[in-house]
Amino acid sequence: MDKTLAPNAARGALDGFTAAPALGLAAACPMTRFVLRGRAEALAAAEAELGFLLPRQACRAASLDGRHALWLGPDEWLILAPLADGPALGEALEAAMGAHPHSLVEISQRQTAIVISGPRATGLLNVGCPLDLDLAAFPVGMCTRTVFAKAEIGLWRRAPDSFHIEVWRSFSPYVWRFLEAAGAEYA
Amino acid sequence: MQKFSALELFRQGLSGQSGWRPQWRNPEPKAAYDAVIIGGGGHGLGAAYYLAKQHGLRNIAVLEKGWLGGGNTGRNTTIIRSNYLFDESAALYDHALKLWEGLSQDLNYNVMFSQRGVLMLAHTVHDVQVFKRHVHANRANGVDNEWLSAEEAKAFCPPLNIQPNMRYPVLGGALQRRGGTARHDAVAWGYARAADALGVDIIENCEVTAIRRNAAGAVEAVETTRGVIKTPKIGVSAAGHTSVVLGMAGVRLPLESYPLQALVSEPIKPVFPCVVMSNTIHAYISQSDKGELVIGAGTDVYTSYTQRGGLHINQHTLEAICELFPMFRRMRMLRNWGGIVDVTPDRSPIIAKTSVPGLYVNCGWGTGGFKATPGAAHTLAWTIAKDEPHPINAPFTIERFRDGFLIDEAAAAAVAH
Amino acid sequence: MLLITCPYCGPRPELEFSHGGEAHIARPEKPSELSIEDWTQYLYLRANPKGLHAERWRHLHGCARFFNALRDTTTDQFVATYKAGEPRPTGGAA
Amino acid sequence: MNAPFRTAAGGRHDRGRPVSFSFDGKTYQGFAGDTLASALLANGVCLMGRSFKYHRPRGVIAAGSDEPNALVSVQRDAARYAPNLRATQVELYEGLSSESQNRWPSLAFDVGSVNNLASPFIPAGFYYKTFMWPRKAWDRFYEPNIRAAAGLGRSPTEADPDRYLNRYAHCEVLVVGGGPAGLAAALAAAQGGGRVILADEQTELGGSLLSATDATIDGKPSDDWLAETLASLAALPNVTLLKRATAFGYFAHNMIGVTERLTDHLAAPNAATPRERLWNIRAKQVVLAAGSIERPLVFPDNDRPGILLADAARTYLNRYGVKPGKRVVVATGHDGAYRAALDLHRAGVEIAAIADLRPNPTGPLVEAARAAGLPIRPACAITGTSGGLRVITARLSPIKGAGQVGPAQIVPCDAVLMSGGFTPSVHLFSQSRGKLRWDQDLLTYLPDQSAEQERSAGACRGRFGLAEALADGFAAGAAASGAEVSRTFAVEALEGDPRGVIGALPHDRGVNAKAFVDWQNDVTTKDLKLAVREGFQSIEHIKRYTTTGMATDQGKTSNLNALGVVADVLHKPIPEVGLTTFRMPYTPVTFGALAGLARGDLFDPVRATPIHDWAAEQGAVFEDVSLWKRARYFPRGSEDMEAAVRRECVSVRAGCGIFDASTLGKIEVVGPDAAEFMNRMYVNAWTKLGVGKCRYGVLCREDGFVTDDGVVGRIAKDRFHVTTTTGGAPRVLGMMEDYLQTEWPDLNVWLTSTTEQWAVIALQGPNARRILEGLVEGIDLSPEALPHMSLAEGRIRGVPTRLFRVSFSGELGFEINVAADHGRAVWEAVWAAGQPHGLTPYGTETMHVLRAEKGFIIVGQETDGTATPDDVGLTWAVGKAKPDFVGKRSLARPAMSEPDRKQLVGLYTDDGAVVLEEGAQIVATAGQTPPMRLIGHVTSSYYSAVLGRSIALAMVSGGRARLGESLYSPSPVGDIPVKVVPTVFYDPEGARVNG
Ligand SMILES: Cc1cc2nc3c(=O)[nH]c(=O)nc-3n(C[C@H](O)[C@H](O)[C@H](O)COP(=O)(O)OP(=O)(O)OC[C@H]3O[C@@H](n4cnc5c(N)ncnc54)[C@H](O)[C@@H]3O)c2cc1C
Ligand SMILES: NC(=O)c1ccc[n+]([C@@H]2O[C@H](COP(=O)([O-])OP(=O)(O)OC[C@H]3O[C@@H](n4cnc5c(N)ncnc54)[C@H](O)[C@@H]3O)[C@@H](O)[C@H]2O)c1
Ligand SMILES: Cc1cc2nc3c(=O)[nH]c(=O)nc-3n(C[C@H](O)[C@H](O)[C@H](O)COP(=O)(O)O)c2cc1C
Ligand SMILES: [Zn+2]
Repeated sequence: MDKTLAPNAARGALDGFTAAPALGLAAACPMTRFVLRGRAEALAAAEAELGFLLPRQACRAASLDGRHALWLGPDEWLILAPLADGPALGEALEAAMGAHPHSLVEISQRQTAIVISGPRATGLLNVGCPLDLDLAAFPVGMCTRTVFAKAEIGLWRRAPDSFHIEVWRSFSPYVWRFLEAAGAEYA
Repeated sequence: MQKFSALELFRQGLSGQSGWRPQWRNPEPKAAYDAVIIGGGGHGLGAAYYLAKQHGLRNIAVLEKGWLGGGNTGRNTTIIRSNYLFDESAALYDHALKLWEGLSQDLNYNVMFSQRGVLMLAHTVHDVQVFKRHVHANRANGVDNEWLSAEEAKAFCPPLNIQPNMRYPVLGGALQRRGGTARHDAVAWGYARAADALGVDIIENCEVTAIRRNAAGAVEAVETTRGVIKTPKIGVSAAGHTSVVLGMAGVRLPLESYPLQALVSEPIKPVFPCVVMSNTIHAYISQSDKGELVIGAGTDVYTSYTQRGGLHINQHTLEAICELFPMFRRMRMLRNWGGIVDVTPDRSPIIAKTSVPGLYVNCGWGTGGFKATPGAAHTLAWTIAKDEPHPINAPFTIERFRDGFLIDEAAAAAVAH
Repeated sequence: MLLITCPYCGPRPELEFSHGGEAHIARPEKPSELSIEDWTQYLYLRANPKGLHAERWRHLHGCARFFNALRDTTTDQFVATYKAGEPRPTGGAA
Repeated sequence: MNAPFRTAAGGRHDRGRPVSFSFDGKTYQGFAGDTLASALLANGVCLMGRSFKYHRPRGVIAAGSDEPNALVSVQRDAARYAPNLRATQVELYEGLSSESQNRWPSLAFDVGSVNNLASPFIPAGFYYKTFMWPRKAWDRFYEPNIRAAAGLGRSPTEADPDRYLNRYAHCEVLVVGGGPAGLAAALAAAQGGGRVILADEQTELGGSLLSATDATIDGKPSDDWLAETLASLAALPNVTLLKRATAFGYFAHNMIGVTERLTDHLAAPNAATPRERLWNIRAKQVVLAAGSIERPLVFPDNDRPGILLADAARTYLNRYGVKPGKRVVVATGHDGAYRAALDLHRAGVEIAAIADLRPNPTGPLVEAARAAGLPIRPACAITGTSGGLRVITARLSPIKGAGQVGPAQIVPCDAVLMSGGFTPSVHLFSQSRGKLRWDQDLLTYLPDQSAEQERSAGACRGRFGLAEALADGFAAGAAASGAEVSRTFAVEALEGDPRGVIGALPHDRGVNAKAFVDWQNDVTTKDLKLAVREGFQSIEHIKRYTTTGMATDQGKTSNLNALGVVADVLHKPIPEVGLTTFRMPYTPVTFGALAGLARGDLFDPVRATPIHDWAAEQGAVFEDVSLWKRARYFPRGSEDMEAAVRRECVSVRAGCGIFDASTLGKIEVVGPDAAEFMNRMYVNAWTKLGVGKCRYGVLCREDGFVTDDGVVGRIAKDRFHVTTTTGGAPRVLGMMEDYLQTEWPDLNVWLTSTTEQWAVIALQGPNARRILEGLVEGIDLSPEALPHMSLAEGRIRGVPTRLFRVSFSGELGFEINVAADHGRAVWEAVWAAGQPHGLTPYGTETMHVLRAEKGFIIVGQETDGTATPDDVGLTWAVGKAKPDFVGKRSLARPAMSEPDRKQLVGLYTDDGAVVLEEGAQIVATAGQTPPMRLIGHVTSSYYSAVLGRSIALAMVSGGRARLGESLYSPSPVGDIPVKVVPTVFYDPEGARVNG
C-alpha cells in the first residue's frame, strides 16, 4: 500500500468557500503558525533566530521576509510563516531557545485565516466586531484578539483597507458566513 | 380590613369609588417593636404577615427604605414553579406553591396567581437527561412535572418553533402544570394590607443604616433614617442588599449581587398561553394578563447595585426568543429594567439564624425567589418566632458552606462533555 | 456594555472580558493546614460592597491576562485598572 | 381626489406624487411624504383607534413618537405584519395597508366599549379586589376573559422574513436630535475634526424647523437655512447623518443604542436591504438635543377624536398641508398655542375661541393673535366637549378664583387644540443616570449633574427659543469636540413665554367626569385620586396601581400631568412626589433589530470537525454538544438509533470501530515546571509519569467536586498533552490560566489550546492494531513497545501523528492525532484499510454504551457538580502523598466523608429486558407513595447488546456498601426491582485492552 497520502489530501476549513467579489473576502493560504511564550532569555534567542525583534508594544506586529510575529499578550506571540518553513522553523526556534524556559507550540492548523479588503472592510467587520477600526484608533500594523459576533478572532490590519483575520478552524465558516450575511445587500 | 369583593366594588361604584380607605396605614415608627423585618419586598412583608397571623406577634414593623415592593418583587418576571431537583429544594418551593394556591383568598387580595404551566425546553441530549431526572425526582416527591415531546410541547405552546433545522432543535420539555405566574405588585400590596390589618406597622422610606448589638452581642436596635428603633429580633429580607445590611451587624455571608434585567414587549392580544423557559439558549417568556410579553434571561457578568445592565444581554435574550418564536421578530421591546439579585455559591437560598443572637436572614434567592415568596416568608417567620428553623428551611443554613452540604441546583444542571 | 481599560491593551468593550470576582484573595500557601472556618472564608466569602470594589477581570478575548480593577458598584464607573500583583490603589473617590 | 382637509399649497410632502393606501379596508389618497396620520386627517378621518381599557374612540393627538392613541397595524404581506405602530410615524407608500386595533367588529362600532359604560365599577386596580370567588372560576373564567380583553394589536402569526443588521460605531461626538440645537451642535462639533454622528428619529432632519413658518435664521427663511445647513453637514467627510434613527438607550460608559429604520417607508424594498439597523455607538462625548414634548391639558372629555395638541396641529398644517379642522377651539395655558392659532388662521381655518387659562396673557404671540383679531378668552378653562366619533362642541367656562369655574358656554367646533406647554425630553439624560433638577420657574425637570461625558442643549434643557436653541447647541457641540469655535445665529422669530401649566384643569362636572391623563391606558384624574385615597403615596405605586405612564408611549405626554394631579391631591410640591424612572427604550425597538443576524445557522457558531462531512455523507445523525456537532450514530437502511447502536457496539467488540474524537479539548502544557503545575491542578500525581506514557487525570474545582477529566500524555519531560471533555475545554483552560497567572506566576509553564490543531481518530476493537499496522511509520505498535496507556510520535500515511494507545471502550484501542487539515484524508485511509477487518463507524451513543459497559464515567452525566472523586469511584486516581492540589482541602470537609453520600454503582434490573430511564430515581423499599425516600438516581442506562441485557450506572446513597442489595426504581408503571452490582459489567478483568 502507498505509504503517503496524495499531496492534495489536505483540506482547509474554508476550502470551496467563495463570496461575492464586492465583499472583498478571501481565504488566506495555509501557513505555519506557532504560539511562542517564554522568559526573557528564550525570547532573545528566538529573536536572534527569527532575525527581528518580537514586538513588545501591545497589539503590534513585526515582520521580516514573510515571517511575522503578532503580539497577543505581554508574553505571548503568534508567529506566522510561510507553509514551507514548516517544522524546520519550529525546530530551529526550539534549538535556539534550548533550555531557557519557554513554550513553543505549533498551531498551524488550529486556526485559519480570512482576508477582507476593500472599501467595505471596516463596515462589514463592525457588524460583528466592537472595536473602533478607524485608522487612527486601529492603525496599519495593529493586531489583537477580539470578538466577532460569537467567535473569537485575531484581527491584524495589514493595509488601510485590508485586514487579516485569524480564526479557529471550526469557527471560520461561521465568521465567513456572518461577514457574507453582513454584506448581503452589496452582493 | 375593608373587605374586597365584587359586591363592594359595585357598591363603591355607585358613589364614585370614593369610600375606599388606605390599604395600609402610614404609621410613624414606634420607639420599640418585638420584632423588626428589614425589607418591604414580598418576602419581608409576608414574613410579617405570618408572624402576626400564625405566631401572634403583633407589635412588629416592616422597614422599607423606599416603596413597598420596589425591590426585586417589583421587577421580576413572576415565574412560579416548584420542580427543583433536590429534595430539599423541591420541598421548599412546593411548600410555597401550595401557599400560592390559596393566597388570594387568604389575603383577600387577588394576586392573580395563574397556573398556566411552566414548560422548560430541552435542546440537547444532556438537557433531556437532566430534565428527565427532574421529572422522576419530582414525581417521587409528589411534585407534578411531566415530560413532553417536541410535538406535545408545540401543542401546549403553539408559537413554539420545533423545526428540526433550528440551531438547537427542541427535543422536548419538562412541564409543570401547576406552575405559572402571579401579579408581582399585588403580592407585596396584598401581604402589606393583610399584615397591616393584623397590626403590623409598615414603614416606608425608612432605611436601616446600622444595627446595634448589646454587650452579649445580641441585636438590640436598628438605626434608621427615621430614628432609632429598639428590637430584640431582626429578620433581614433585603435581597440584593443583604450583604450591606448584614455588614451592619458584622456578619459576612457568601453572597454577591448581580444585575438581572428583564423586558416587556408592547401589549398584544393573547397569543402565548404558558410560561416557556430555555436554559440552554438563555431566555424565558410569558404573556402578562395585560398583554405584554414578559421576557428575561441571565444576569450581567459583574456585581453591581445600579439596577441596570448592558444592552448586549438583552440582545442575546431576544436572539433566543426570536429563534424559539420567529413570529415575534416584528414585536417590539417596550421597556427594559434591572434588579439586583443576591447569589450564593450553590445558587440556593439561606433562610437561617445567623451567628448574632436575634438576627435572622432570608437571602440568596438570586434569580428565582419570587416563586418562593409565601414559602420563604412562612419559614422565615417560623424561624424568627421559634428561634429555630422550620423543617423545610432547616437545610438552608449558612453552615452548609462550611461543611459542604451544598444544595447545588446550578451544578446539578452542569453542562456535559 | 462597559468600557474596560485593560492595563495592557487599553480601553476595550466588555464583550472581550470575563469577570473574575473579588480581587486580592490569595490562595493560602498550605490549604491543608487551614482551619475549616478560614478555608470557608477563602472558598466562599467575597466582599460585596455597595461602592468601591476591587475585582478581577480577564481580557479573555484580548491579551488573555487577568488584571484588577477598582469600580464603583453604585455607578459602574471604573476608578482604576491595574495589573495582577500590583496593590490596590488607595483612595480614589468615584 | 377628495381630501377635504388638505390645504391648497404648502407642506413638505410631494404634491406631485399621489399615493393610495388603505385603512380598515377603505382606500384613500395621500402624498409621498405624508404619514398615515396626516393622510387620514387630510381625508377627514379623525377616528384612528380605541383606548386600551374602555375602548373609547380616539383620534390622533400628536404628530410624532409621543402619540398615544393612533396605534395601527401595518401589513405588507402575511409574514410582515407589525402591530401597535403609531400612525404619526408610519410613512405612506403606494399600497400601504393598515388597520385599526382593539375593536370589534369595527372601529366605529366596537362592542368593547361597554367597558366604558361599566367604567364606574372598574376603576384602577379593580381586578385586585374581585374575581377571587369561587376559586376555580379564576382559572376557567375570570382570567381568560381578562386576558382576552387586554392587549392592543395582535401578534404577527408567521416568521418574519426580513433582515436586520447590527453594527458597532465609534465617534468623538454623537448628537441626538436634528432640530436647531442638534444641527448647531453638529456644525460646531464637526469643526473639531473628529467623527460626528447626528441621529434623529424623524424622516427628515430639522426637528421643529420642519414645521416653522415665519422664522428666519441669518436672514434666510428657516427652510432655506435648514437646507443649506444639511447640505453643508452632508458634505463633511467626518459627519454621518442618520435619519429615521432613534437613539433609544443610553448605556454605561457612553454607549448609545440607535435603531435606524431602512425599508418600512418603501413600497417595494429590496429583500437584501435590512429592515432596520441597530447601531451600538460608543461616543467620546454626547450632545443630547432631543427637544421637548408638548403637554396636553387634563380636562373632562379631553379624549374625543378631533382634540389634539396645538403644536401637532401646526405640524400637520405646515409640514403636511393638513388642516386639523375647519372651525377650531384653542385651549391653552401656554403661548405656543397662539403660534398654532395664527398659522391656522392664516391658512383659513376659523378660530372659534382661544380659551387661555391665564388671566392676563401677554407677549408677542398673544399680541399677534390679538392683532389678527382672534377671539381670545383670558381666564377661561375648557371643561368639556361633546361629539360621538368626532368632537362637535367645546364647553368653555370662566375661571373664578381657586379651582372654581363659572357658567359654561358651548362652542361648536370640529377640532380642539390644546397646549399645557412643553416638557423637555430628558429621557436619555436620565437613562444615563444624570441627575434631574426641578425648575420651579419653568415647571419642569431639567438636566442637572451629568453622569457620563454628556451635555444637553436646546429645548431638552429648557432653552426653548429658536435663537437660544441654536446658540446653546453650537456651544455644546463646540465644548464636546473641544473645538475653539464660536458663531452667532441671527434669528428673527416670535418667541413666547416658555412657562405652561401642569395637572388638572378646574371644572364643574362632578366626580364621574373623565379627564384623561394617560390616554392610551385610560387613566383619569379620578383613578389617580383613588390610588392616593387607597394609601398609595409614592408615585411609583401610583404608576403601578393605575398603570399611568406604562403604555407604549411610556408617559411621554402624561407623566408630568400625572405628577401634577398627584402633587395636588397630596398637597405636596411636585419634586417631593418624585419621578418614575426613565428606562430604555425611548420608543419601542423591534426584537428583530436587537437580534440582528443571529438566527438559524448564525444563531451560534456551528463547530464541525474535519471529519464531519464524511460522517454526514454516511448519513450520520448528529447531536449538539456545546457548540459542536457530533455524530451520534450511523444508521444503516431503516435502522433506528437503538438498532444502529446495538450493531455498532457489537461491531466494535467483535472487530473494530472508528470514532471521531476530534472535539475533545486539548491543552498543551509546556515548560520546565509542567509536571509541577499538573501536580497542583489535577488530583493525580504526575512527577513519575514517564515520557511517552499516559494517565487518566481528574480535575476538581477548589470546592472538591469533579469538574473535568481526560487522558493526559507526557510528550516530553516538559510537555504534556492534556485532553478535556468536549464541553469543558474552555472552562478548564480558563481555570488553569487563572491559577497560573494569579496564584503561581513564578512557574515556568505555559498553556496553549490545541483542540483544533488535532483531528482525533479513535480506533477501538480487537482488530485495531491489524488495521493500523499497514499505515503507520516510525512507531512500533507491538504491545511491548506501545503498551496500553502510552503514546508515540511517528507518521501515518506520511502525516505526522501523535498516536495514543488508550481505550475508552475497554477494547484494544488507539487514538490517532493528526493535524486537522489531514484529518479527513487520514480517516479515509484508515477506513479503507479497515474494510477487510470489519471496521465500523460509530457515534457518541455507542461510545457511551461501550464505556458504560466498562463502568467509565462521563463527567456531567455520572457527576453533576456535586460528586467528589471518591463518590464516583476514582479514589485510586488521587495522589494521596501530594500535600495539595486544587480541591484537596475541601475534600476534608465533614460532608465529604459522610457514609450516606451518593456513590457510583452498577444496577441490573431483575428483568434484563427492561432498560431504566436515565434520571430514574432509586428507593430502598417497594410500594412507597410520594413523598418517597429517594436514595439515588440512574445516571446512565442502556441495553448492552454484547451482554444481552440492560445495564445501568447509578449514584446511590452509601452505594458501595449495598453491593448485592435489591432496590427499586419507581416508575409510572410501578416499582422496577433492581440489584446493586459492581460498575464494571464487561470484561471485569480488563483483558481485552490488550487485544
Ligand atoms: C429581572 C428579574 C427577574 C426575576 N424573575 C424571577 C422569576 O421569574 N421567578 C422568580 O421566582 N424570581 C424571579 N426573580 C427573583 C425575585 O424577584 C426575588 O428573588 C424576589 O422577589 C425577592 O423578594 P424579596 O422580598 O426577598 O426582595 P425584594 O423585593 O428585593 O425586597 C427587599 C427590600 O429590602 C429593601 N431594603 C434593602 N436594604 C434596606 C435597608 N437598609 N433598609 C430598609 N429596607 C431595605 C429594598 O428596598 C427592597 O424593597 C427575578 C428577579 C429579577 C431582578
Ligand atoms: N417656545 C416654546 O415654548 C417652544 C417649545 C418647544 C419647542 N420650541 C422650538 O423648539 C426648538 C428647540 O430646538 P431643539 O433642537 O432643542 O428641539 P427640536 O424639537 O427642534 O429637535 C429635537 C429633535 O430631536 C429628535 N429626537 C428626540 N428624541 C430623539 C431620540 N431619542 N432619538 C433621535 N432623535 C430624537 C426629534 O425628532 C427632533 O427632531 C426651537 O426651534 C423652538 O422654537 C419652542
Ligand atoms: C411582570 C412585569 C410586567 C411589566 N409590565 C410593564 C408594562 O406593561 N409597561 C411598563 O411600562 N412597564 C412594565 N413593567 C416594568 C415597570 O414599569 C418597571 O420598569 C419595573 O417595575 C422596574 O422598576 P423601575 O423601572 O422603575 O426601576 C413590568 C414589570 C414587570 C415586573
Ligand atoms: Zn488586554
